[in-house]
Amino acid sequence: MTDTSYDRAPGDQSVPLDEEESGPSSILIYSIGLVLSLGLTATSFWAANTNLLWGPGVPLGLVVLAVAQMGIHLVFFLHITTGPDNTNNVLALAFGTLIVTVVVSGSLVIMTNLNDNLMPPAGMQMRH
Amino acid sequence: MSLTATIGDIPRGIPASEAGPAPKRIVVAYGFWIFLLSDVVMFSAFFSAYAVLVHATAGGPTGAQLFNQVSVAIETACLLASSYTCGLMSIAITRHHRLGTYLGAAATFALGLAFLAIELNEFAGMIARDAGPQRSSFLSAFFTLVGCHGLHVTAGLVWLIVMMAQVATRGYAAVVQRRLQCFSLFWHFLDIIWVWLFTVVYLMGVRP
Amino acid sequence: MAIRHSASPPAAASDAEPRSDSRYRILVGLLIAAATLTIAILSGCSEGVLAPKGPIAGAEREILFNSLGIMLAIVIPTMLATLGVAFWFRSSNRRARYLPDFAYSGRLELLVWSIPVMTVLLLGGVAWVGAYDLAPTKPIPSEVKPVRIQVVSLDWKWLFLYPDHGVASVNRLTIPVGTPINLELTSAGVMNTFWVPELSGQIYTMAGMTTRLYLQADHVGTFRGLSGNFSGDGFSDMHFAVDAVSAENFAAWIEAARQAGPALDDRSYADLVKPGVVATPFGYRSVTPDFFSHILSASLQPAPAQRAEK
Amino acid sequence: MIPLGKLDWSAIPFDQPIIMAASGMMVLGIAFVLGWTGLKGYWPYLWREWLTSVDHKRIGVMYLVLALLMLLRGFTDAIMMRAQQAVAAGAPGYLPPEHFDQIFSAHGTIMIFFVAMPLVIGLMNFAVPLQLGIRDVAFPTLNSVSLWLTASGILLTNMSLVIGEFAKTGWVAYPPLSELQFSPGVGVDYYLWALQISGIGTLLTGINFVTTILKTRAPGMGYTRMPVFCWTALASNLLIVAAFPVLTATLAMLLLDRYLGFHFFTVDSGGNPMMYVNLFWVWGHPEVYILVLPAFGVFSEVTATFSGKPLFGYRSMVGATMVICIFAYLVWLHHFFTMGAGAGVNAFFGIMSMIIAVPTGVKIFNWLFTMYGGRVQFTSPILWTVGFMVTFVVGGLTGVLLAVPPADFQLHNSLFLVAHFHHVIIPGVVFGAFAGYTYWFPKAFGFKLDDRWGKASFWCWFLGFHLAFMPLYVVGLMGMTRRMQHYDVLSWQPWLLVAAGGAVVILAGIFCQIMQLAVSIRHRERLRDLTGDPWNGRTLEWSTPSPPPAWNYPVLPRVDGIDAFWRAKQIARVHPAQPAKAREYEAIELPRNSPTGFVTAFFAVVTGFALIWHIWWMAGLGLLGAFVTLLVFAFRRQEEEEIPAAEIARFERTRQREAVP
Ligand code: HEA
Ligand code: HEA
Ligand code: CUA
Ligand SMILES: [Cu+2]
Repeated sequence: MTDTSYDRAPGDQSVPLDEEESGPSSILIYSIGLVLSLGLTATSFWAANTNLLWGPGVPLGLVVLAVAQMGIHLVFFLHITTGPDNTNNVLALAFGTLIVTVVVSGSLVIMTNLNDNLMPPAGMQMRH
Repeated sequence: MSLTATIGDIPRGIPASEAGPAPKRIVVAYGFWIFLLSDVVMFSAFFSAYAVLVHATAGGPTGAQLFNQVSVAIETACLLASSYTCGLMSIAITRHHRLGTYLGAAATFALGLAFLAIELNEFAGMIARDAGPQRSSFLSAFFTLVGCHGLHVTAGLVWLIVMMAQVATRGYAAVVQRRLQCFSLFWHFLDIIWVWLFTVVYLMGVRP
Repeated sequence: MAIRHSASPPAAASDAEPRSDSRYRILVGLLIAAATLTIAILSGCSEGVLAPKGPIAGAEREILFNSLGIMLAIVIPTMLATLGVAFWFRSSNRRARYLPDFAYSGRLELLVWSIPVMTVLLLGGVAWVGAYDLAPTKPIPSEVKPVRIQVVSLDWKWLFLYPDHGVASVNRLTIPVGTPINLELTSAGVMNTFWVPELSGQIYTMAGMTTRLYLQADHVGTFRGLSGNFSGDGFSDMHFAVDAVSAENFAAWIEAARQAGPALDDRSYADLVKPGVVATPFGYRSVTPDFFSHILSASLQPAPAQRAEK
Repeated sequence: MIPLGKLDWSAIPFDQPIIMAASGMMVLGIAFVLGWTGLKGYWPYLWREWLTSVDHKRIGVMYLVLALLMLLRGFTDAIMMRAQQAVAAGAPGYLPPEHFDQIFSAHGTIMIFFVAMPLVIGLMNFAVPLQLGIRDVAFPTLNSVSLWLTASGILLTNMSLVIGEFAKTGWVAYPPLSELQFSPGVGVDYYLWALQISGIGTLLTGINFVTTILKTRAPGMGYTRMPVFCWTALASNLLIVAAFPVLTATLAMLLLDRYLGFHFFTVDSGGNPMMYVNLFWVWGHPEVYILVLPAFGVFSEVTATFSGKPLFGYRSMVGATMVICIFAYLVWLHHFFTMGAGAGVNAFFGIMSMIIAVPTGVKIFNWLFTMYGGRVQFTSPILWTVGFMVTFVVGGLTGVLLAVPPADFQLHNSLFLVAHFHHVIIPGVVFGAFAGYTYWFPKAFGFKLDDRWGKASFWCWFLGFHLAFMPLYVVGLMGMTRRMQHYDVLSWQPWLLVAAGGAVVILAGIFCQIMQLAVSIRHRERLRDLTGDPWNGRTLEWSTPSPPPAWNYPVLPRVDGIDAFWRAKQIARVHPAQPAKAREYEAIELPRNSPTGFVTAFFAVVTGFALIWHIWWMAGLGLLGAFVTLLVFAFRRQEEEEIPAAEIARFERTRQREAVP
């Protein structure tokens, strides 16, 4: 009975462990990951400091870059794939992402709304 | 009337959900994966607090006045590189290559330590400038969020030492391998958290 | 008939069987009694939420009743069906049909999901419209010019400021009937909620922040106001009286208030802010129009040690 | 002189007779139990077989014992509150505010964290691995750590009775009231550390069970073949994993405020108390479904078993469970409609809350159709279930009323709200736990509980519940808010007297339960169950002997449909006389018992206590101790012990002889 009928463990490298030639190709994967994420990081730092971009769009751009970077880490370092043997791992990840999104965006919406509504009268002219 | 009468060899090709209990290696890694997800949720609460309080500077300094992008860039580079060396360590472990394991661990440890040193230095500098966590809600949230990540890195370093002691005393026993696998998940995960940290705190924070 | 055999009750259960009928009658009786009680309460109550004395509380009660009605239409049949089915299909009733394989029915499935969905659709509509219509910040449409009052919750008493009249009072809120009252609320320390059940729902009071609430009394009378959010040892005594008086009497009250009591300034406020209960309401003869925003600013927050030494 | 931080003799409330009497009783009780077990020479046995046990069944039983003890404590608090409010009309009553405030805070905290949580976690521990057809949870030692960390939280909370004080802030501990500025005493610190420590235990349980259910089911048990109780356990544990970290973070922020002068929720330096309220309910709302979902699972098992029918609409049931699981996370604002959010936000969260009524209603209807066409045996588990169904729908109804924002403006924080949540928690969680307790008791101990006392208890509870809580709706509508130590509206008093009477009737119900246990132990031979299947059960746990051996199953069962055991019984009936073949058993590896959990928890208590009293050196020692314990665990060599095949074969032989009298 081999592993193949089970879901893969999170973090398992994409090449089966017991095959001898796993070394070089794994190193390659990690290296690709490193290069890509260094590139994305550099882009983020550049985008935050440059004047070439339209200012108000930059935060959104930074978030997109962070999402991309997270993807790189998941794929190249944590070896998460969309393969059928990864279903459970991906589902758990999706659940976590959903919860985090709900907590962060929900809190922000609620708190911004409350803060706006409860601003002392002195602050009112500023906004309306 | 016994259920077990029907037991036989599990036929090939049945869906993973019916294959019976997974091997320990998979169970442990999956359990740790769930733990990491819970940790992410905890960080999300700190991120929310930071995002809500980022403008509550109470007349104190703002992020733009405090953050030093160069040192953040160096920190980021350290952490990314340590993720890479941690990956190399994993490869050495799968091949039961002792020297490679130790070298990978040493590099990871050194880079992690460098990261921590820079972070602590930054914290100390801020506190010296009367920009400590008691100064304003913004700074409370900043120190808690970044400090929580720093604590995780510290825990990771201690864990790494313990793991190397285990490799030294017990070699590549199955249980040691499982724990090393969890460690590398943990370390890569810290990197992901850091990505969000430098994006949300440092890069967005320096913008007006 | 293996299946039939398998379902016969185990020995222990059977000795209790004969009595379950009478038990069930007790249960039904109880429920009927509970229902009667509820109706008696709903119709007979002469104070609180169910006896509104103003448009806001009145609308809130209406929404309460409507929602209750919508839900009872489905909940009561559910309860009766539960009791009926459980009773009829008791194992000692040999007249009941045994359907050991009845475990799925697409039609029932659809019904089971759609009944509550329909109810929630209706109720959701009520909630949506109601939330907008009765939003505490929404002014009450009226010919009469609203009276502005500012409310501060302190440990453990209420301070009411009349910025347009230059007076203030503690633990007694006097308002003219038929006039929308425009409240701005804050707290000098911990959170409380401002609540006058006969006039309107609750709203939190929080230090450094201002919440808003509109209410109006349509009848002359004295109503009970209190705090809904626990605020410490003196919480139970944090109630106040709302005097709804005619417009003339209100003007007279303002006049009288201007003659009596001390002035509210930083010094007398510092006295007032000390934790404690105020047994008899009293008034301040004068107060500056911006005193409320003064309280909102951090400078007047209670000093850290104050609670400790009380 | 050893430095002891803020701790000195004034921490013990010698001047308060009621507290001193209560704590004296508690200390005496503990001393008595310890002394008696010591005299009888039970300690080694208890230590070896229970305290260090990593067997999920024993851990489950210990959770239930903890919960039942804390029910008594929580109930004492409840009776005291009911008595106070019954007499305090225009009078100060017998409990001064400082004491009354601690009581409702302790009652809420204990009931939610140390009664309801251990009840459902205990039942899940006992039943889930058996139902999944496996030998233990995914991480048995971790499971023991979880148990003992919960016990640490319980111990700290109860210590506050004797040494110092408990929080006087309500179980939600809203700042700024809970900040140092307004609550300088140690009460809030007891609350915070007790919850932090037990919260970590709960989180570990969540991780453990999610992994167990997703990764270690018996061969053939696909997702659509899991018993519904396992599904609800999965949903509940997913919610734990998703919600408890938020609580940990929130309480950590309050701790930082209190200990290090941070400004998360203070009224000065930009702090924002509303952020606490927001984050607290991000956890708090899912929490109530964490509690009630496993109870729904119990009711599903009980209805199907005692109706002699499969559960109606299995897929609907699973779907409804998962819908509740997700929507539980989208409604939290309904706890603070009155904080001043805009109409759109209020309306959105109100409607989301109502949507939960849909899957809950589906569940109720499915139980109804399960009984339809069945042979319903009125044993006490089904009484608890039917009692739950008719009562819970009303509690749910008042919940939905609260979800209508304009209605909530009038009902928030009134006794109407208090009535609502007791109306869902007691028939839901508490009745569910009692149903599960009666249902699985014979599996755990090999004999059934006396049904007559069980029924008597049910009727007392049912009647007492309505008497105790229906009046609260009335006084709530009359304008009485919660947490009132006294009041001067005399027309409230009759209702509160009725409520106090109801609490006494509940007390009679509790008495019946204690009698039930005592009587059943005395007559255990008559109530003995040798078949392992006293109720003609449907799921795998009934295929094991009662009580099951440490390894649960000599050979893992092979599952080919839902209600696996029921099917097997039917097949066996159609093809009878398949004599049990002499079977080759294989040796089984079981995890060894380990003191790790107990010792870690000991150090957790030391650390928590030290931090509460600002005894920094002791806190350091405690942390060090916990760390060393983990190291010792990490380096131990032998993790498992082997049960030889011969022993298993011997066990199975005796069992078969006994089962066929
Ligand atoms: C799980 C939750 C739970 C449970 C079960 C209960 C049960 C009860 N509660 Fe309470 N209650 C809360 C959760 C709960 N409560 C919370 C969260 C609050 C809010 C706190 C706050 O304000 O901050 C509250 C507040 C609260 C108040 C305060 C109201 C106010 O604010 O003014 C009152 C007043 O009387 C009250 C009464 C009762 C009573 C009479 C019971 C009774 O039903 C008591 C029931 C008794 C038991 C449940 C013990 C039973 C059984 C055994 C011991 C079994 C032994 C048997 C064997 C060995 C088999 N509760
Ligand atoms: C086990 C615990 C539990 C459960 C299951 C629930 C279930 C629900 N609760 Fe409750 N709730 C609490 C425990 C629980 N609650 C506690 C402890 C508090 C107060 C905490 C504190 O402040 O101290 C609280 C407070 C609370 C509030 C806050 C009120 C306030 O503070 O002002 C609200 C508001 O929306 C609410 C709503 C609901 C709703 C909509 C449900 C729904 O899930 C109910 C769904 C069920 C039904 C509706 C019945 C069955 C359905 C049918 C028969 C179908 C048809 C019916 C319809 C379509 C209506 N609850
Ligand atoms: Cu709280 Cu505004
Ligand atoms: Cu809720």
